[in-house]
Formats: sequence, structure tokens, C-alpha cells
Amino acid sequence: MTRRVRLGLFLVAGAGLAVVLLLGFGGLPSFGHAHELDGAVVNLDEPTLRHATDVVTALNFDLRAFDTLGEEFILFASVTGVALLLRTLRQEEEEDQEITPGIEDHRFAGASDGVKLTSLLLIPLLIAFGAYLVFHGQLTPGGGFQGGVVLAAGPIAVLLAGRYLSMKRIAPKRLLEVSDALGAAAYGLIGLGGLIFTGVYLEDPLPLGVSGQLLSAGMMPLNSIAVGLEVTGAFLLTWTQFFDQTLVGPPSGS
Amino acid sequence: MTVLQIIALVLVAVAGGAVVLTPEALRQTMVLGIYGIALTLLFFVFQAPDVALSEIVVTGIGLPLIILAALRKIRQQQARQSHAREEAEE
Amino acid sequence: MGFLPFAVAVWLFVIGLWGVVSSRNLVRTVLCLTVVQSSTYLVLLGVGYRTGAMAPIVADIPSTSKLVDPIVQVLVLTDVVIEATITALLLALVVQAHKRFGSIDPEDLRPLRD
Amino acid sequence: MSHLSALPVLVPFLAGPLLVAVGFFAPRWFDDSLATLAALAVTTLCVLLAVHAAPHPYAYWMGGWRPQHGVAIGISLSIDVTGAGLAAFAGVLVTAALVYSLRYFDAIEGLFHGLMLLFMAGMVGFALTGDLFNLVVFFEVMSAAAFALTAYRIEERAPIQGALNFAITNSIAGYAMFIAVGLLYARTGALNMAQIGAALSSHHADPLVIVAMTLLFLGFLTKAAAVPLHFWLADAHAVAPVPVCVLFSGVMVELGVYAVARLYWVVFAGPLAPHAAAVRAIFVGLGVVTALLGAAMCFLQRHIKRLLAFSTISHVGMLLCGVALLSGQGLSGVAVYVVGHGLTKAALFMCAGVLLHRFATIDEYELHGRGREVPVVGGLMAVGALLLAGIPPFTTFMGKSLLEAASSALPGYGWLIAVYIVVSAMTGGAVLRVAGRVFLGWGPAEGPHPEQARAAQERVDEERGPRGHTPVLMVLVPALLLVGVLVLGLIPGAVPGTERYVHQFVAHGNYPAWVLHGARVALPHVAPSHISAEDYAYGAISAVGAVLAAGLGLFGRPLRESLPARLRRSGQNAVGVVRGLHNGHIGDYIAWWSAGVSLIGGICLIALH
Repeated sequence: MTRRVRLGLFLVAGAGLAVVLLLGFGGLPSFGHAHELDGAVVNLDEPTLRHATDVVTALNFDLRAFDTLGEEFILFASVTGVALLLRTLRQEEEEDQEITPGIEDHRFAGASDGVKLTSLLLIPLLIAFGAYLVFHGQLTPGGGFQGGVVLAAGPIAVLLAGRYLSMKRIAPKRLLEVSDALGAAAYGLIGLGGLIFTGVYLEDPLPLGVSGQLLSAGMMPLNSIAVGLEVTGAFLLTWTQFFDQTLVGPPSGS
Repeated sequence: MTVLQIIALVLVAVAGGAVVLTPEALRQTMVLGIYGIALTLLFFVFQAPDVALSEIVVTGIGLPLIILAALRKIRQQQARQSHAREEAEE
Repeated sequence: MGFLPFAVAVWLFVIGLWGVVSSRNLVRTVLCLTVVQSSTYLVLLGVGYRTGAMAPIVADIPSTSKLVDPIVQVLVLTDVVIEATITALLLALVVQAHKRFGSIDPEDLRPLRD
Repeated sequence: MSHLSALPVLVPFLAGPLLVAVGFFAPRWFDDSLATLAALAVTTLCVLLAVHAAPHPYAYWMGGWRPQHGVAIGISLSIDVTGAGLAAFAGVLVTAALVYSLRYFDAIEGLFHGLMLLFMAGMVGFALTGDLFNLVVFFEVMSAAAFALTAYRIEERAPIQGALNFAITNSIAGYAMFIAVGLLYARTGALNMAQIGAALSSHHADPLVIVAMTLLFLGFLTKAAAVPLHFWLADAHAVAPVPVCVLFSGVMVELGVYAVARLYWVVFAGPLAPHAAAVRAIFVGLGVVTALLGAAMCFLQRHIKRLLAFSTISHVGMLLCGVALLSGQGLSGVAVYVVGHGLTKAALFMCAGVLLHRFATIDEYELHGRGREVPVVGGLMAVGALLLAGIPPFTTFMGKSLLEAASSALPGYGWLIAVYIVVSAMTGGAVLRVAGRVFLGWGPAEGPHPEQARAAQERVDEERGPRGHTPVLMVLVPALLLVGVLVLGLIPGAVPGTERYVHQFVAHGNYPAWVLHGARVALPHVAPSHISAEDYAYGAISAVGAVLAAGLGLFGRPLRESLPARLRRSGQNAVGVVRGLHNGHIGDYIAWWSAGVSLIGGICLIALH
């Protein structure tokens, strides 16, 4: 199809799609007037049953824990996929070495001194905030995923502050792969604890503790830490893979 | 529906359209960042702080680094290509 | 006014698809896909919102107050993670496509012309 | 026994990360044996679950969130023989693919094995889950692993492009399904399929339900590659590594059809009961278009894997017709046919893999006569072709006979039999033609569109050079799969047994009873369909048709040239247009996708309201 035909086809199809969707959405209750849904039932039950105060994280690790298991493995499969796709082929390696013999000394270009200083100050803040999010998953908004991304940003600040290679020294690829895999497997294994101790997969065998405390809500803190570990590894691994790509070839600007 | 919610929705609609209609990929990445902030705001006024946090870490840190690295790699390759082409012409 | 969130969702879905169809640069295609996906957040959160309700954090509000539906928020959390990971995977593919084809215009990516 | 219900998903979810984590120092034999063992374990577990669910199906509630007073808020694995059987079938094919790849190619640091296991976990979870959102999550698990596996050979062009088209199209399908989940949740307040079905069954279908149904069905039919949502499939299946193709064509595509069937009978059969005739007409129409377009495109290919990919599209059209008949007999035919077709197609892809492995090309004309070096593979391919054509009395024939019986049982649908015969003859004939040209050197050695020959070549490692041998395992595995097709349908009781379990599957009222209330639902008594003389005649016509089609493909050039010039030119133009649509441009594909969804959505809204 020529570009014109393609766009013409989509103009018609897109308009039709919009009409179909609008007709379907027409059956929804007006915004803010949701029916009494499942969620209402759960809101009443969850804090009392599971001693967690952030209902969303609690559901994430409890009622919908099997979805979260799937989600962690979507993440894991994608990161493994990125590692597979961005692997360096032997022949590419040779080509690249011809062009950039000085690859070992490469500095991450484009960061001014101001950026570097800010980044250095950011590192402890990021790590503290990330850890807070991971450990307080069942208590306040945030949890393993959000905390994991923030934690992963710590080493990235090292990158902005100075050298790519020192970042890789802090977080070598193998370690990231292991952390990513370990976190993913740990999430599955925690559920197995339920199977072994209570006979039901993903059921919580731990004492629930006092609502509002750090170690409350049974296994949720453990779940949160497992997810945090996986996500930190996953994002750092993805970023490292992409940055590795840009370090080969002629330096930008030439 | 509160005024704040309406404003956030309009912002999201405009920013979402802007992401699609921005012609150049690098500028589009920046608009995508703004779109992420608009979505975060929307999630807050929809009383979804967990989702808002997720959205901001994804569109604030997670994705931009990947997109920028991908664009940088593509630019490097284009530079290498045109370099090779010039050499071939000489 | 009660229909606005869903109308915005339809707009995002269709305009995002327009971006995918009309794109001449695969990085743009991938970014437009995230716009399509964000329409699903609006639908899911929109159907769970209740006027005047609080966020489902029960630490510092009286236990009798009305809360928004937490389940849809859990679904959107999963959705956001999927967005981030699939986008990364797609961008990795785009980088490879540029290596192999020397172009990221979909017009040029046709190894099997028939 | 039911305690083990979650393990078929969990085992690959644990083994996958292990393989990735230790992959960089573990030796190859470790990856191979761990992955194969895990796949075998999953298969065994799924078989055990099917056996356990045989007397009466049961639901397993994650985290112990059992339904209270018939209201389910937790996620269940709703296990019946159909779902567990399909999961076991996926396990068998993964095991076969892993054993085949022992000798097939170089694996990289456990990544290939890890992704294969994650892919398997996605398929198994997809087949077992009883929760709508969870179904979509496992759809995405499958997708994420499959996208990366498609582009496994990053040193070549076509896999990258195929994976991109695959990933973009299927992601959009996933978003459509998320929207549908939101719509149904807003209406029913439930995510469990049984709960949604129970909540909807008392109402008539309004636009919200119809749009939700359209988005869900077309989302899953994107994975199943129904026309016009099918464009990605040929690009992806033609280029993925052979062990991955085996899973794509053998079971992943069929899972899309399974999800449509499951959702129709559990969720939508109630509200749409007054409109069953219209639903039948719409989706049979979609199936017929898919079947015929796939068959035509299949016959036109010279790239053998692409030819097999289009044949999969064609057979999916046939399966979709069978589901859309909305009868227990039709779905029984689909169930039997899925097994027969899946094993046959897997074996055929493996035969193509032997050619690719040995000659580094997969182009029919380039390989002209060269297959004489490996005559056994030629024999396997010919047997596979005849099984694809539904030669009596084997498994594919049994499935097709049930489909034919179900079609003629419905007034006004008897003509579908002709469609099935055309599909069988064209796709079987195309494969038979390949076998004749490659292994016997029949027909001309130059064909149309020579530019496609380059795309069919695989880059060979220069140090290694062309291979002079074929590992025994690469011939043994497809041979065993074909033996399976020959034998399974003939086991006494296998087909009638399938019919009974499928009738349990389609009993709309039963599903909520056993999922939500834990009722012990007994297996219904169904009089086994008997295969009539007519069915044997149709089978014979298909097989002879396939031989004739192959003959036409090999020796028909003089015949074609004797046609009047005007007729020939308009024929070529029509072929050119259809081929031109499959041009690899993702923008085109998504434009067609949108057109398909809006068209079918519009028709459903008008016809079902």
C-alpha cells in the first residue's frame, strides 16, 4: 500500500474504532458512580484480615499475588530478551575494536560539573528513598517495584557523576543477572512457603504482626524485598545493556 | 468530578496528542516525559498514589534512559554510515 | 462530564494508533504504543473511582470513610510494569533493526517483499 | 493431588531464572538437561492434573481466597480435562522442541533455554487459569518470551523485522483486552470468569458487553491470526528458530482459539443466547475468509517455513469455523484436530529445520533435488503432507470428520465441508509439492519471484562451512511426532472420550457450579459420533486433491500457459494484489488490524443488539 492509501484506510478504520469504543463505554456508569464492586468488599476485609495499611500493595501480594507472579516474569522474560537481543556478536566485537581502540577509557559524555555534583548528592538520597519504598510496601504507597526502580537509579547517578566504568564496577553485569533471576525465583519460592506450610500456594503462613509496623502483614515485606531485588537488577541490567551499545562505534559528535 | 480532575484529564489528552504529533524522536522523548508527569498528576487526583509512584519512576527514570541510549546508538550508527559513504566516494 | 475520562481514553487509543500507522521512524512507533497503552489506565482507574472517596491507604483515615476501588489500581500497576518492560524489549529490537537494515523507517524493513 | 495444581506454572518459573543465573558458567549439557527435565516434569504434572480432574473438574484458589457464598474475589486455576490436556499438549511440544534443539543450534548462556521455559509457563498458566485478568497476564508472559525468541538470530535481518511486527501487533491486541477487562469489571464487579459469566447470564447483551466481547475475541484471535489480524504471523513464523516455530504453530496459535472458546461458553453464552445464530454467522464468516486466504497464500510461497506459516493460518480458519458452530460436536472436532494438526505441523517444521541445518537455505527451488541426500526426511515430509490433508483414518481425519458432521448437522452450514476439503487439499498439496521438488527433483528448478531465494538463506558460520551430516535426533523427533498423529486418533475410546469432556466444557451452566460452589459436576453421557462412509469419501477427496494440487504445482506450468492470455493476466493481477498486502510494513498491518476490529465490532453491535 502506498502511504496515502494506508493513512486513508486508517482514517476510516480509526473513526470506526472510536465509534465502537464510545458505544461500548456508553454502557459504563458515570465517572465516580461505580457500582458496589468487589473492591468495596475487599477494602473492608483486607486491613483486618492481613494487617496491612496500604490496601493496594496488600492486594498486589495477596489477593492478586498470582497476577504479580506473572508480572514479575513478564519483567524477567523481557530483561532476558533484552540481554539476548543486545548481546555482542563476535564479528561485531572485532569491527568495533577497529574503530574505537580506546573504549576502556570512555567517559560518559555530556554531563556538566553541575550535573555531576547534583548526581553525587542524589546517590544516598535515591538509595534511602528506594529502600524506604521497598520496606514500607504494605504500609504506605509504593512497594517493591517502585522502590526497585529508584534503587536502580543510584548506580545510574554514579554514571552521570563521572564514569561509566566505575558504575559497572559497582554493578557488574553478572551480579545484575543473578539478582534479577534470584528476585524472580524468590517471589515464586515465597509462595511455595505457603504451599508447604499451609497446603495452599501463595497462602501466608507467617504471623500477621501489629498493623502499621515494619514487619507486619505476614510475608508481604518478604515479597516486597524479592520484587525490589528483581526490579533493581532488571532495570540496571537493561540500562547497562543499552549503554553498552552506545559505547561502541565512534564517539558521538564526530 | 472536581475541577482538578477535569484539568488533569485535559492535560493528559493534550499531552498524549502532543507525543504522537511531535515530529522528531528526541523532542518526542521530552514530550513523553511531560506526558508522564500529566499522567502522574491524574493518578493522584484519581486517588491512586501507588500507581502514580509507579508511573513517575517509569516515565521519570526507567524509560527515558533506555530511549535516549537507543537514540544515541542509532545516531552513532548513522554517523558511521555517512562516514563510510564519504570514504567510498573519495 | 461523567464521560470525560472514557472519552479521553478513546482519544488516546485512536491517536496512538494513528501514530503507529503513520510513523516513519520505529522509535516513534514504540513511543506511540505507550500512548495507546495509557488509554487502558484511564479506563481501569475510571471504572473504579467513586466521587469523594479516599485513596485505599487506611493508616490515617477513619475506617468508615469511603475508599476508591483498590483492585483496578492493582491491575494498573501490572499494566505499568508491562509498559516499561515491553517498551524496553521493543527498543532493543529497534536498535538491532538499525544495525541490520541501516534504517528504522518501516518502508525499508522488508526482507520478504512479496 | 490438587495441592500440586500450581506447580506446572511454578516449575518453569523457578527453573527459568536458575538457567539464566548460572548460564554463563554452566556447561551446555546442564542447560539442556535441566530445561528438558523441567519440561518433562511440567508435562507429567499437567497429565496428573487432567487425570485428577477427570471424574469432576475443580478450582484451586490461590492464597486460599475461596469464594464465600458463591462470590469469588480470588484468582483460581479452574482445572478441567480440556484445559489441563491442552497444557499437557504444550508440555509435550516444548519437550520435543528442546530435545530437537539439543543438536540443532548453538545456545547462548542459558538464555534460550530460560526463555523457552518462561514461554512454556505462560502457555500452561494461560490454559489453566480461571481468572480473566490473569488470562491476559499469562498472554503477556507468553508474548514477552515469544518476542525475544523470534529474534533469536540477531545476526540476520528477517528475524528482527518479524519480531518487531509480531511484538507491535500483539501488544496492541493486549491493550484492547485490558480495556475489555475494565468494561466487564465495571459491569459485574468481578474478574473471575465464572463470576463474570454468572453475573452476566441474567441480562441481555447491551453494547458494553458486545464491545467487551469483540475486543477480547479479536485480541485472542490476533494471537490466533484470523484475517485481517494475521499479517504478523507469517513474518514471525517464517523467521523464528525452528524449535520456536514448532511451538508457535503447534500450540501458541491454537491457545488463542482455546481462549475464544472458553470465554464464549463461560462468559458470553448466557447474554448472547438469543443471538447465537448471528454470532455463529459472523465468526464462521471470519473463519472461512481466514481458511481460504491462508490456503491460497500457502500455495503461493516458495520459502518453506513461510509456506508452513500460511498453512497454519489456513488451519486456524478451519478451527475457528469449528468453534463458531457453537456446538459440542464442532468443538470436539476442534479439540481432536488441534492435537493432530499441532503434532503434524511441529514435525513438518522440524523437517524444514533439517533442510535449513544441512543446506543453509529454505527455498523450495534452491533446494531442487538436493534433498536426495536425506531421503528419510522426504518420506516424513510426504507423510506429514498427507496427514495435513486429512488422509483417513488418522487423527487429523478424525477431527475433520467431527467438524464435517457438526457442520452438516446445522441447517445452512453444510457447505463448510467444501471449505475444509479445499483447505486440506491446498495446504497438504503445497507441502507435497515441496517434498516432490526437493526430495525427488520433480518439476522445474526455477520458479517465480527469484528475489525471495535470498531471504530464505541463512548465514552460515564461515569456519564451520556447510554440514555434510544430519544428527539422528533431528529426524527421530519429528518421526515420533508423526507416529503420534498416526496412532492417537485410532486408540479405542480416545475420540469418544474427548467428545464427552468437550461436552462438559460447553455446558454453560456447569462452569459456575463447579468453580464457585465446588459442586461435583459429573461427566455427561454423549453418544459417540460415528464416522460415516461420506466422511471417508471426503477424506479420500482431500487426499487425492492434495496429490492433484501438488502435481499442478510441479508440472502445471504448460497448463497455465495454455490458458487465454487475458484470464492469465487477471489471475496474476489478483495474486499480485493479495501478495502485495503481505508486505511487511507494520503501519499497513496496524491499519488492517484497526479496520478488522472496527468492522467486526460494528457488525457485532448491529447484529447482536
